[in-house]
Amino acid sequence: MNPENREPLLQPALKLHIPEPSARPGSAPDFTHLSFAAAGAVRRPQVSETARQMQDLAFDLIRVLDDTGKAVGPWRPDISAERLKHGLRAMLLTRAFDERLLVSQRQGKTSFYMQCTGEEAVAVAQAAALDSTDMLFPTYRQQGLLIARGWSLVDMMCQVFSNSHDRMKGRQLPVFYSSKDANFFSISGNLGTQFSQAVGWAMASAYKRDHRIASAWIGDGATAEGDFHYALTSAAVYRAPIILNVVNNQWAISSYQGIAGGDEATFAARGIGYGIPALRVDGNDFLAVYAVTRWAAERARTNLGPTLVELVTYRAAPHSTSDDPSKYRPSNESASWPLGDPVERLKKHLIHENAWSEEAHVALDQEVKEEVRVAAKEAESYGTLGKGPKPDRSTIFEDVFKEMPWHLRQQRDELESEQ
Amino acid sequence: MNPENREPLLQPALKLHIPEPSARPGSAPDFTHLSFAAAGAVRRPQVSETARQMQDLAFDLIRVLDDTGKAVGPWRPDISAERLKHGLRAMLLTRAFDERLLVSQRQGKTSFYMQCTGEEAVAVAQAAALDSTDMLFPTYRQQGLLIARGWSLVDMMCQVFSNSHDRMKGRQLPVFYSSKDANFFSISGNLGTQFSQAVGWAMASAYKRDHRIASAWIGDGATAEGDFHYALTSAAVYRAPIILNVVNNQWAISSYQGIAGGDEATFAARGIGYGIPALRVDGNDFLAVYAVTRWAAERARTNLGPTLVELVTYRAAPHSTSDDPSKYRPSNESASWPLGDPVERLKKHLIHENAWSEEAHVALDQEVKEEVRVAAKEAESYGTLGKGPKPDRSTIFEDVFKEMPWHLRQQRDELESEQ
Amino acid sequence: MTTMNMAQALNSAMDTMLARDPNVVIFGEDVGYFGGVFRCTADLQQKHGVDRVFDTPVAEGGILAMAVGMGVYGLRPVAEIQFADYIYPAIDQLVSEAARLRYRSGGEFSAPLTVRAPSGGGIFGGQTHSQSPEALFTHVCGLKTVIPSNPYDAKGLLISAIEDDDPVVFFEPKRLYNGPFDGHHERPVQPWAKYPASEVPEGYYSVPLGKAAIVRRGSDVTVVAYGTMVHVAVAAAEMTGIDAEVIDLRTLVPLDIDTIVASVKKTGRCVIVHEATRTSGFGAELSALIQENCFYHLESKIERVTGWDTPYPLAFEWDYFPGPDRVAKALRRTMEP
Amino acid sequence: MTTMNMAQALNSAMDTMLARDPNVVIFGEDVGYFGGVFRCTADLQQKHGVDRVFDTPVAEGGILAMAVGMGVYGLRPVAEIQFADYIYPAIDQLVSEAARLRYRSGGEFSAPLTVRAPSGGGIFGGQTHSQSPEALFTHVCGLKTVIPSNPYDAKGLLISAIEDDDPVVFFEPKRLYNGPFDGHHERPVQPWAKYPASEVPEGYYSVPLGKAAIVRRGSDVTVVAYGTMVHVAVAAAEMTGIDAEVIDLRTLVPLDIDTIVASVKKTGRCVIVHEATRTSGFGAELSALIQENCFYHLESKIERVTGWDTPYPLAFEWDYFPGPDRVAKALRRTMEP
Ligand SMILES: Cc1ncc(C[n+]2csc(CCOP(=O)(O)OP(=O)(O)O)c2C)c(N)n1
Ligand SMILES: Cc1ncc(C[n+]2csc(CCOP(=O)(O)OP(=O)(O)O)c2C)c(N)n1
Ligand SMILES: [Mg+2]
Ligand SMILES: [Mg+2]
Repeated sequence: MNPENREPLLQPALKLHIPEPSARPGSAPDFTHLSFAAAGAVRRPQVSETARQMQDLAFDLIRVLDDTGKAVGPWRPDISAERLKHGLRAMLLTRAFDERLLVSQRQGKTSFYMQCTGEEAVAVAQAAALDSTDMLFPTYRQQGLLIARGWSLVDMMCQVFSNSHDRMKGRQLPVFYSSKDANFFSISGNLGTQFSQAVGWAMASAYKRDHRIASAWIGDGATAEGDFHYALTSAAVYRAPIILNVVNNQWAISSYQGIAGGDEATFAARGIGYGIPALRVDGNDFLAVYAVTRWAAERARTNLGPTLVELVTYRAAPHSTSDDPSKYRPSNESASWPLGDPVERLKKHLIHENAWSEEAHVALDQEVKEEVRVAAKEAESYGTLGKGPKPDRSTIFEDVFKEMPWHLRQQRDELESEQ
Repeated sequence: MNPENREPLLQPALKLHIPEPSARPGSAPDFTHLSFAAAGAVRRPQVSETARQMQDLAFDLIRVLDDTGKAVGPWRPDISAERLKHGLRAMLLTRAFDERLLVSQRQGKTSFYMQCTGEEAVAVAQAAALDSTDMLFPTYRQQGLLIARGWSLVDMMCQVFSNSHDRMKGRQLPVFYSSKDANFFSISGNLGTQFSQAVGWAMASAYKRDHRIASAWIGDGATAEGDFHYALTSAAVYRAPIILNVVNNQWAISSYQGIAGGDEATFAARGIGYGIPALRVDGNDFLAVYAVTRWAAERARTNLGPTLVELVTYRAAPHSTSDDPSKYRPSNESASWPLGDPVERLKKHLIHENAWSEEAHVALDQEVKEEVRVAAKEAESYGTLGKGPKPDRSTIFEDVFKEMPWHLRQQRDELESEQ
Repeated sequence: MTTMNMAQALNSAMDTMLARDPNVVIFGEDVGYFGGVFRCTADLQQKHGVDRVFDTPVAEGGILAMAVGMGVYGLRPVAEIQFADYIYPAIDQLVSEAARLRYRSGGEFSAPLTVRAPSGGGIFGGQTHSQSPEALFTHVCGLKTVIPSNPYDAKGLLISAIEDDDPVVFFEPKRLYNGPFDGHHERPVQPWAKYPASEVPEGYYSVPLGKAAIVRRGSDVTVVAYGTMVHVAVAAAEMTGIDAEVIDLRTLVPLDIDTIVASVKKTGRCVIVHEATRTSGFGAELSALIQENCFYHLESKIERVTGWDTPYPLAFEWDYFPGPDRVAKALRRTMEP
Repeated sequence: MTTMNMAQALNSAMDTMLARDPNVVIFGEDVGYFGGVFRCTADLQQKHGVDRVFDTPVAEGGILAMAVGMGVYGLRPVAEIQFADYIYPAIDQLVSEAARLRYRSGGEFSAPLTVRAPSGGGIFGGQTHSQSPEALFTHVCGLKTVIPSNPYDAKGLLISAIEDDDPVVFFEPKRLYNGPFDGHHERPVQPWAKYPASEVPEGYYSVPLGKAAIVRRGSDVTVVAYGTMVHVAVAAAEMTGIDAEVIDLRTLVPLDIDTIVASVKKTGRCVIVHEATRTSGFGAELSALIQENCFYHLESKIERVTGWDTPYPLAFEWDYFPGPDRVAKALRRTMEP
């Protein structure tokens, strides 16, 4: 051994640090760690600014709507009241859809459901900011993308009910939608995998001299997966035309965002080390989300490469119908979330702009609920889980391969012989 | 579809970017992209400074030795000439060891060898800065750690020769050393895996209220593996007592560091997104490497958590004996490396300090070569690959499990029956 | 003795080992404060401290890397992978590292970790919450693979796994957490409390790895099964009236070959049952071994009853699941000649 | 027709497909400018452009994720994993994504990628450059697994793999790149040029997936092999004088069961040979299938000759490798009764 190596200094012993959230059931919610500047306070760089020059933005929080509902500051987007009302409608529709299917789950019409309550602005404003031909690589919590793209609610419900009209033939877990026509990629049960795949898609689009860009989403928890790192590395190296969105809704099932590293740095800051421009945005501020997404899309579309966007929001609902958040967080934590509710905030803005009213809002709310009700009736007529029509069971053996090989044909016959 | 979604703007088509190194065979080496400040110019923060406050250091390059061999600036370490000479000796010994075993490989005494030429300061200065009880998780290019810790050259050579004295019983690829007694973790063929394991070890040390810290190494290329991300995430979350070293020697076999993302940001900058303090250091400057490692070790030992260190160096030799770098980089690129040779620079410093001389250097060089020669003679007497004594072949079935299960005993008997 | 379901028995195993050995630490996604999505680590953090039972980032590869490093230090880490379906990102650390460490270091280093993961279907989990990937791990030399079928075994085997000096992959058939399941999904769920195997000592005991159990003695045909399928096999035997000897493997590697061979030599017939997909499933290895060891004793061909070679389809769970009818058919076919 | 070794034939397959189909792109570690550590992509970047043949970060998971995304777009990505031993970090993208995409999306999306990886030992690669992990992939429904044994097949099968609409894992026995290898390691290496299978058309042709080849006709015993072991099996047959019929599987999934069954029904005896570790290797599946399909035709037990259930030990490569002596012994044992 090296004779010159010193004895360990007389120092206090090491100690393992396990992060803990600011509040647990029984204590008061505490969001004092989440500090942010006033709406309008954060600068808006040129899209051509380098990642190095704009590192500050990874630690700030871009906000457009102030407490009075006014849109302020350099990020205030150029968007018509009509389009905002369209967004408000899609958010309300998403919420009504979630509410209805939650009830369906309780009624046993499906085995499982996942809401996005409180996070509707993420999907809906981002859908509004993208072209309909852009390719989306979502998680299970961006049903708002499909709804904002005007996709058929009935079709979505048929998937949730695993019924005879389910295009996924009863195979997938409820809410794992897929729609090639809507440029909405098949949702995977395996967290994070879509994030890195999306970069491959974007590279292909660039390789083919296409104009379409990709947009991918991942949760705060899932950023810890290898795929997050693969995505950032390859997006940076090949300057892929993609928007990489981290939806930081504070929770990954029962683990708060500190378990994913969120107490040590923001998730947007992850971009810095790869030289990827990163923006951090108030995810419950429809206008801010829209503006940031437009900015990132412009970068992608003009060959400036990827942008990492952290959307700061709050998962107001349980993780899924299998979850009970009262076991791990204060039951009133959602109400204390300092960035409010995205629907309420956009409504307030439109009213502030004299483009909306309480009455119109109530009417719209009823309209979307009715739309959902009608859709649900139709979808239920095609069957619900374990009741009514369902796909043909011989489809079990289809689509494993493009052409069914002998061993699957044999197994299909075996099953068929069971009457 | 959303009726309000716009047509794609009339913009130039997307285009896929594939990074290219600054020079290929046939063209002149070009390191103009590697810009750095003068020795002594980079500030030295308190170990308690936050990651956020010291982001600038991830983009700078800490250097202590100036062109005249003088040690300058705030990072100038407090280290005796004796200890520096000890380091110089270990670097020379490492180089002599590499040279000798390269010849052995050409002579067929082993199937494979890997040199660390030009990178000796990384391992040797870091070994000097750590306590001998600290646990090392190296790659195949830190043989200097073992040599600096005074480990037996004969033992190392026996591993390379897969002979009867090989503690790894002829199982491992040459140079994949392992030494529990030297606190040097078993080298894996799978890139990156040790980096994340090291964090687990460090967490265990903290959990047990130990004083020992961990230090792990990874190459620029291997930073792209998921394990790099796992390591940074868990080190940040649990504030593990560890030094996470990225050895940026510019190449990963034939891929230059831009393929790993090095053109977009420094590798040190990866730390920023996890809230891990990051330092970037001239890896060929023994004093700078020593100083930076001491600083990081102090953080780890005082429960301040992990530090990410990027060591900027150059892989002067081929990747391994299976490689021919003239196929992918200018043959004189090594000579143009702006940060020089670590041995020459430390020698110059010691001469500048009047603690060393050309004659002493020549004598030392001969001394270490003789030491290597004697060791090689002894090691060869225990056998070389395919010649002379080797481990017993029934050992093939040992150590798969702690106790040999029936199926391995049966297979052992089967082999034994083959005469 | 207390009555425990399988989740409670597993919890008790970990509780016992945390109390016995300060080197035992337990971690995984949601296992800390919350106690795990299947409640297997409920209250352990509260009882033993946050640094002994804690949440991890959602990174299976990182979790097992951490476990390897801790094992190298000298701890006995017990890592949970939330669903067996999510073990794939961690396979490199298991196959290339945990399984190879002792060998490649000439015995100097090892990673005595235990990986727990709920596996199997029957809970409407769809293709990413229903998989039985055990066969993959049985192909990896250096790993032990364990699958319990009841609370008593679950606790005793998990304690053995934690104490074992080699890395152990421990799959928990999630359909069995609350009660035994014989595949008659149309019948009401029976709680474990009604079965003797739910009588579990509160303290320390162990069930050795590598030892199968004969859960039903018989002379007509040998049924080799593990996990949930043990209960299905017994149900099929009862249904058919065929006097089947049912072997519960408990450990897949190292396999209790003697018990299997003795039984097949006695019965001359064999049906292998598993829920995993058929091709290259562990049933293939069992079939090959039995054929090799009992060739002259076999009176009819060895049958495999398994999941189909497709993903586990949510709405067709019971068409997929190799239930008692399918096993019964195979038993009858085997008895035919 | 030109004379090609296997590396050249694979290169020619990619060259041909790059020229035929603008949607073909090729990438992996060191495959671009350098042309791959085994030279299989030599000159392809120079010929077809940097955006069609390029280097990737050292991240196997990232490489296959990229390939899945590109496949979804409509490209036909061909990804190289530098050694089969390094495919583990990418297994999640293969198993959970590429293999499942068509199924889970009801046929809407698919990932028609080809993963090439050199596998097998015999080159002093030690345990991390010698593995044959093919069995793992055969257990994953939705993946095709291909292993060629000679230059002609290699090119034709690789072209079929690239054109196939399903994900294909394509293992290249690295010991065969430069010449056939029958396990007689003490003899000088014979270049491919001396063998008819090195006669390879320069342009486009294909060898269908799922079709085995009978490389030696015989009536005494059937030997089922693939990759390097095909040559070993033939050598063993010659050594023993036993009139063995040697089947080269070429594709493991989907398997050419008809060719195997017809042969075993004819010979009544069977030896299965692979280099991979024995337990749960693909030989187990073959043994099970043959036993299930040919039970009444078998005159002696089916033998497996395989690598040991240990890592591949560098200094004992030839004690590990299942060479012609070991196969010959099994052939003789099989003929005994
Ligand atoms: C690879 C993998 N590991 C674990 C899980 C189990 N799981 C499902 S959701 C979830 C939490 C994800 O949290 P986050 O990424 O923050 O997304 P959120 O649910 O908050 O939208 C976990 C651990 C999984 N689906 N896939
Ligand atoms: C998981 C894995 N993938 C690929 C390889 C093959 N490989 C060996 S070394 C190497 C390059 C590594 O480069 P770097 O990390 O920069 O280290 P350096 O050799 O420069 O020290 C590659 C790709 C491997 N050993 N392991
Ligand atoms: Mg979340
Ligand atoms: Mg390197």
